Amino acid sequence: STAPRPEPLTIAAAASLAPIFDELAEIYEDETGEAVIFSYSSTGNLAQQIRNGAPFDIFASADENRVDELIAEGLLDEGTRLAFARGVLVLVGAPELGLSLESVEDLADPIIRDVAIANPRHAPYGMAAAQTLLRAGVEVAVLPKLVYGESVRHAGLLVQTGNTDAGLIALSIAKSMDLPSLELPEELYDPIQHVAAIHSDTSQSEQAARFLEFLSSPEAQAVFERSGLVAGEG
Amino acid sequence: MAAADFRASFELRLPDFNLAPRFEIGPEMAVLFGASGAGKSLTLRALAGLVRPDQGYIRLNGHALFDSEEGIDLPPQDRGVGYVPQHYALFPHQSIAKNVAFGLHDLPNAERKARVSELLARMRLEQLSDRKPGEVSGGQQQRTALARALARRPDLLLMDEPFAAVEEDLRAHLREELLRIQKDFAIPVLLVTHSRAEAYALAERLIVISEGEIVQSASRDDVFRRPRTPTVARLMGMTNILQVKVVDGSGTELLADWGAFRLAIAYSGSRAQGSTLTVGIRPEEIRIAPAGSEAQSANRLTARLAKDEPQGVDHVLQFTVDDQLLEVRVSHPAFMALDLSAGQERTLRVEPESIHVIPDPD
Amino acid sequence: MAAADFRASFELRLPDFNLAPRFEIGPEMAVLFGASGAGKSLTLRALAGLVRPDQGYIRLNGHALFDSEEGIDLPPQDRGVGYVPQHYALFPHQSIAKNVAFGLHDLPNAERKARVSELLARMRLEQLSDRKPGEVSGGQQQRTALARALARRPDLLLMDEPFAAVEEDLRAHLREELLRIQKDFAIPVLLVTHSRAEAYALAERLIVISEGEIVQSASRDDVFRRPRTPTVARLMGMTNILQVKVVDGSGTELLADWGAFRLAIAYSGSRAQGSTLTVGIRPEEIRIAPAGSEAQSANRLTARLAKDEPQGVDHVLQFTVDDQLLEVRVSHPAFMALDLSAGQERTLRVEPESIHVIPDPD
Amino acid sequence: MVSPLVLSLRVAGLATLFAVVFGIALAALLARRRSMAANITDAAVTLPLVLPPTVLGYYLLVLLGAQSPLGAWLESIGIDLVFTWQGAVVAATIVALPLVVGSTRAAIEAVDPDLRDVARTLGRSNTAIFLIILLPLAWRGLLAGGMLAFARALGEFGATLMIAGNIPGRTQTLPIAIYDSVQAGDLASANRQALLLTVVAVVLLVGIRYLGSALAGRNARGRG
Amino acid sequence: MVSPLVLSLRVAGLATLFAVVFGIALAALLARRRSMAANITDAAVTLPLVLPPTVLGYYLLVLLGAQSPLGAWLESIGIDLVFTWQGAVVAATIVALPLVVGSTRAAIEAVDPDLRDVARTLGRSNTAIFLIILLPLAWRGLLAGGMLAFARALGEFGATLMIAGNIPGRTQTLPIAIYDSVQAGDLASANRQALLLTVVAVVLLVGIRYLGSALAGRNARGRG
Ligand SMILES: Nc1ncnc2c1ncn2[C@@H]1O[C@H](COP(=O)(O)OP(=O)(O)OP(=O)(O)O)[C@@H](O)[C@H]1O
Ligand SMILES: Nc1ncnc2c1ncn2[C@@H]1O[C@H](COP(=O)(O)OP(=O)(O)OP(=O)(O)O)[C@@H](O)[C@H]1O
Ligand SMILES: [Mg+2]
Ligand SMILES: [Mg+2]
Repeated sequence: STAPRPEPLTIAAAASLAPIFDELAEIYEDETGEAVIFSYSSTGNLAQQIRNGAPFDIFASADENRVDELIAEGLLDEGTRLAFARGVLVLVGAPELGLSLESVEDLADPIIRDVAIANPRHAPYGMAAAQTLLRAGVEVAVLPKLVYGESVRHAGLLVQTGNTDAGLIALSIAKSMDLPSLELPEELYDPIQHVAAIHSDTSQSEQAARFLEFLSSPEAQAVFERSGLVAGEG
Repeated sequence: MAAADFRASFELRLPDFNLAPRFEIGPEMAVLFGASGAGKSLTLRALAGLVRPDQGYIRLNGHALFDSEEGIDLPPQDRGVGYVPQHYALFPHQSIAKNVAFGLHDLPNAERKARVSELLARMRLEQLSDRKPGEVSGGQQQRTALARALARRPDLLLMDEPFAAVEEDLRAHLREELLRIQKDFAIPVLLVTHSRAEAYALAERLIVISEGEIVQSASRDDVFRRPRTPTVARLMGMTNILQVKVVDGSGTELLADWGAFRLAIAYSGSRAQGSTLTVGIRPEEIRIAPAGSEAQSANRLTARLAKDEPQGVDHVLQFTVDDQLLEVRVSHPAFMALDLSAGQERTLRVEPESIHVIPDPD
Repeated sequence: MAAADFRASFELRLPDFNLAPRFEIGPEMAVLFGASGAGKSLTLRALAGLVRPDQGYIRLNGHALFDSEEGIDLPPQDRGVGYVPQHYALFPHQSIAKNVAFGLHDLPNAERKARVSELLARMRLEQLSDRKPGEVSGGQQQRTALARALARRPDLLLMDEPFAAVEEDLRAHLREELLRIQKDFAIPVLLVTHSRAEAYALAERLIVISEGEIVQSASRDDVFRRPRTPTVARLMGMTNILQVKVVDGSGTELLADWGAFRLAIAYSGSRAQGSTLTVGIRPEEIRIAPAGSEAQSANRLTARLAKDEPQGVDHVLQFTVDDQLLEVRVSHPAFMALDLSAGQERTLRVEPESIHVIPDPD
Repeated sequence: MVSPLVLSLRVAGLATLFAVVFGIALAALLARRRSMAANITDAAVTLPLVLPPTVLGYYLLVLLGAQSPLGAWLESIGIDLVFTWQGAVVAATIVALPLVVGSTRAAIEAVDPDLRDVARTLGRSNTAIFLIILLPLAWRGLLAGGMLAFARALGEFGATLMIAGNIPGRTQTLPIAIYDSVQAGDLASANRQALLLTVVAVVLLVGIRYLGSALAGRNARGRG
Repeated sequence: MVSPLVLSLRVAGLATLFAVVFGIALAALLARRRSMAANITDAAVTLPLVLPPTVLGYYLLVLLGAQSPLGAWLESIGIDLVFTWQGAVVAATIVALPLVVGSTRAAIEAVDPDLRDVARTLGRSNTAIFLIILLPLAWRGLLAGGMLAFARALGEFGATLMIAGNIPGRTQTLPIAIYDSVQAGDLASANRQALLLTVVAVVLLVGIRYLGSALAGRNARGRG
């Protein structure tokens, strides 16, 4: 239960969205004069925090299942559910390796010793990476090479620092790390929907709704595209 | 019988030790004497309330300090018992004066100061009142610990081996001081030692403890002269404990046989003929006759020297009599005069008064 | 001049203390004497190599232990110097024997054992070899520390206040022992004390330190009888330091005026008439004439009793002579006989031999 | 809006204070005790060291959150620990506590037990004995524990992130800000902030050491 | 495949061993030193306590990773720390180190400095003096430090996750498994694993305490 506060909107956002939302916040503030504050953490943490009374007005997740769970529990308002963007899974190789990875099947090549993905147990990009390997039929060859990052950013970091030869990560991360990347066919993984919803108990539902509206605006969508996300389903 | 000021009778069971002392003492200097590990320190700690007996009672001037039946167990704070542990345990970061004042927190300021000054003066510590315990001598430390314990005017004073860290040369002096203090305060003082010489020098009442039990508690002379059991006898230095068979128990002297030898024993009681008797003889009360003396009359034994052990200024000689051992102690000049060497046979002589009947065999 | 065995001349600057001792000693018992805070302990620590002087040298038997110019600074390990700090610093968790053996690690096993046995025997510690330091007396601890320091056969022995933790009654005995050890080992021993009595009892050479500097270093009697400066004089117990004006410096006795009074002073040198001279008089060398005596001839002063301070078995009396103070010490019986009370006037007398000329004013 | 540095210092300062006070009390209770209850308490105090801070934070969140009876009660009396800097203090106190207890307890146990025993026969309460005798003689261990606690509280992040969240200006301590920068891919900021944290920690730790030795040394000089 | 529990015990055991050995050495170097170098070393050792483990892990990853000269050199001599349980040992050792140094240093400094000084005049090396005199007299502090270190190493998670990754059967320690379960919302597993970790930690810590007191007490009984 959040007490009424004349304070800025507080948005719980998946850590992988951090650089993108920081940019959006500036535009939004310029436009509306309303400040927003983000509390970034892993999706799992944020979900637990909301369950235990966190005073967030909006939950923006890279994992639609978590949002739906919280909607089912009555903590988020179903009517406000908004899929605002979609994640793109890419294949990256360690920069100094000089390999040109052309498909996910290349990961089976013995020259690739290890592959970083986010932990499929709780990170949506990890789940997508696992699906990809399975659907491409290389899971048997690649499974022993897998290294799980704590988050998709950690997986990217492992590739960027040369500690793994390759990785399956988010396009947004690859862009922010200047890693050359190869987009993978969409049919290899279920869509990585980024979903937001407003907290049922928020005292600032009007401002919150305004922010969600802004997420669907062409300006915001342009930022998403530039950062490596695909525009939401609307 | 006049009520004793202090009585204790309790049992305390530890994993591999059982302590069950039982004794009473009046306003006197009592010494708890026993071998290392006999339970002396543990007894003091139980009396002070620092360890809890399993059952029994401890009563001081009619009040129970501990009573398992009545469910009484006063904490050390409320016992009114002064305690001086073995190494004094002075508070190293506090001055001598603060150490003494430590237990006087509940007195008004002026009274506390007066009490501390009085005690420091009594113990000749005034000059040192601002020094730390580490900066004064062992004897001064001991006096500080005593002053600290006496400051609260306890009804009983317990001291554990108070002379262990003090020079031999100083001990006689400190013992006198302690005896004077006991008289002045007129409270029971129970002092622990494992030194026979110290026990002898200090004790009015001597309480002998062995393996956790009090084996004798009586006046010092009683215990030294009439040890009740062979254990006490040995602790009191009667190293020769013999089993003899009564031949004639009716006369003024008791006649008994020890192996081939007949002994006359000064003994006022009577014993049935043929019964077995335990007697003790101090090694220094056996005389060695010069070479060539006869060995026929009573209280003369023929013995062969088995071993010679110099001990300080004395010699402790081990003689075999038939297949039994007798220990004899002679001074170094006497030993030289006797011109003894191992394997030689000599006649030993013991006065009937030097053979002590020990009433209760262990 | 025969080369001394040990010479030191160095400077050590601390935030609020400047130590700059300079002295030499032979294979003798030297005492470093000074007030609390004069720098005695610090000097020993510098000699042992535990603190590093800023400049100067320390030389033992011709070898430099420290020399700032030559860039030499041997670590304590390599100095061959035995050190006994103030509270002995015995290793509390190791037995007496292990303490003594600590510095003998580089000897073969058998030799090490022999050396330890020899030292324990010499110090009468054999019986205690397995005890921990906490379980033996202060004197025994001192002997252990000495044995430990001597075990390595050092070329110099340093001891810091070795009798502080020992009973007054025992000190005389231990001092003798120490003097004997010094003679046996025939090495320089430098011992620190702030007790005048101790310095007197022990010193062959007496080195007086004040505010970090050596103010006099000479034979004990020289220092006690002929203090070189007022500071030394005061430290040696000459509490009366007077400024007098020479009237006639040509005779066998020097005549000088102190205020209204004329003093005859036993002095072999000569001093110019009208010059100022510093003299010292011990308080116990001033006599008090009985009431009613005359006060005209030389070395008689009329004085008024200002204060009476009992000190142990003596009385220290403060007299005013004109507006100056004179301290006089008399024994308790003499004091009673004099029947003195504050405000009374008396005649004081000093022999010419009791007035000591102090050559160098501070 | 409070800067992460100021917030960190406030949280770590208060947490150290609480950890030292409770830690001393716990060390006093546990020293030389061999009872079952003492063992369990000891273990319970050590747990915050063993459990991953995030997990600890999760349990704290559940325990103190709005849905728990305790959390509800606290809220009813006006104490709001979840998503406030006060919550960060609670988290930091709990993680720092075992460090104080561990080293203080060891230092107290190193004090000759006879001192305590004698003091008891002299009529003083256990509290007085602890404060006048044991603690002054154990000051080095206490100082070490306090320093470890302060460092740990200053760096606390996992449990804090969970219970207090990552709200800039309200609950974003310096370590959380560093996490944030790393998440945002802004490694330059992260390095800068980590350097700031490091420098502040070093300066303060050296300061605590000097101050602590000076203060404690004065009270319990002896020959220590 | 190694179970998380076994892996945790192996990592924590080795890390404690290393932390104790290095920690003792560092405590020896730092005790009673007031020099600039000592202060900097002291601060450097304390840093793992101040920096969030994740950040620390990130720096370790960069320092020891394949692209760093150090990492390349280590790899050339066959030591692979990234994504191996050996890497987890390195991370746990580093985070546990300050706990050993802190409390051991305090205990060593509590030993009468005259003992060390005298020992030096007796010709023994500083190492011998440290091992024969100082350490036995400081055993309680060392034991406390060792216990804190073991607990911390057992619970280490943030830095380990960064450098050793989260590879089930290879580098997934128990704390990482718990974290995993909490993130995945599988609270039942998390609770089960946390309970296991707790019980193991409690049993082992109580064991270390008994064993440590017994062993150390034998060597350095005195009156302590
Ligand atoms: N706290 C304890 N736990 C277990 N056993 C103990 C304890 N305290 C003492 N004991 C045992 O009790 C017995 C008696 O010990 P105590 O210290 O009373 O002996 P003592 O007569 O004082 O000997 P000493 O002359 O050597 O001081 C010993 O066997 C000892 O091991
Ligand atoms: N390590 C140090 N740092 C700073 N000052 C010191 C140090 N050691 C000693 N001093 C100062 O040096 C002076 C001489 O000290 P020292 O211990 O040598 O005196 P002492 O003559 O031995 O006195 P005492 O008779 O009281 O033992 C004192 O003023 C003391 O404060
Ligand atoms: Mg005992
Ligand atoms: Mg000194």
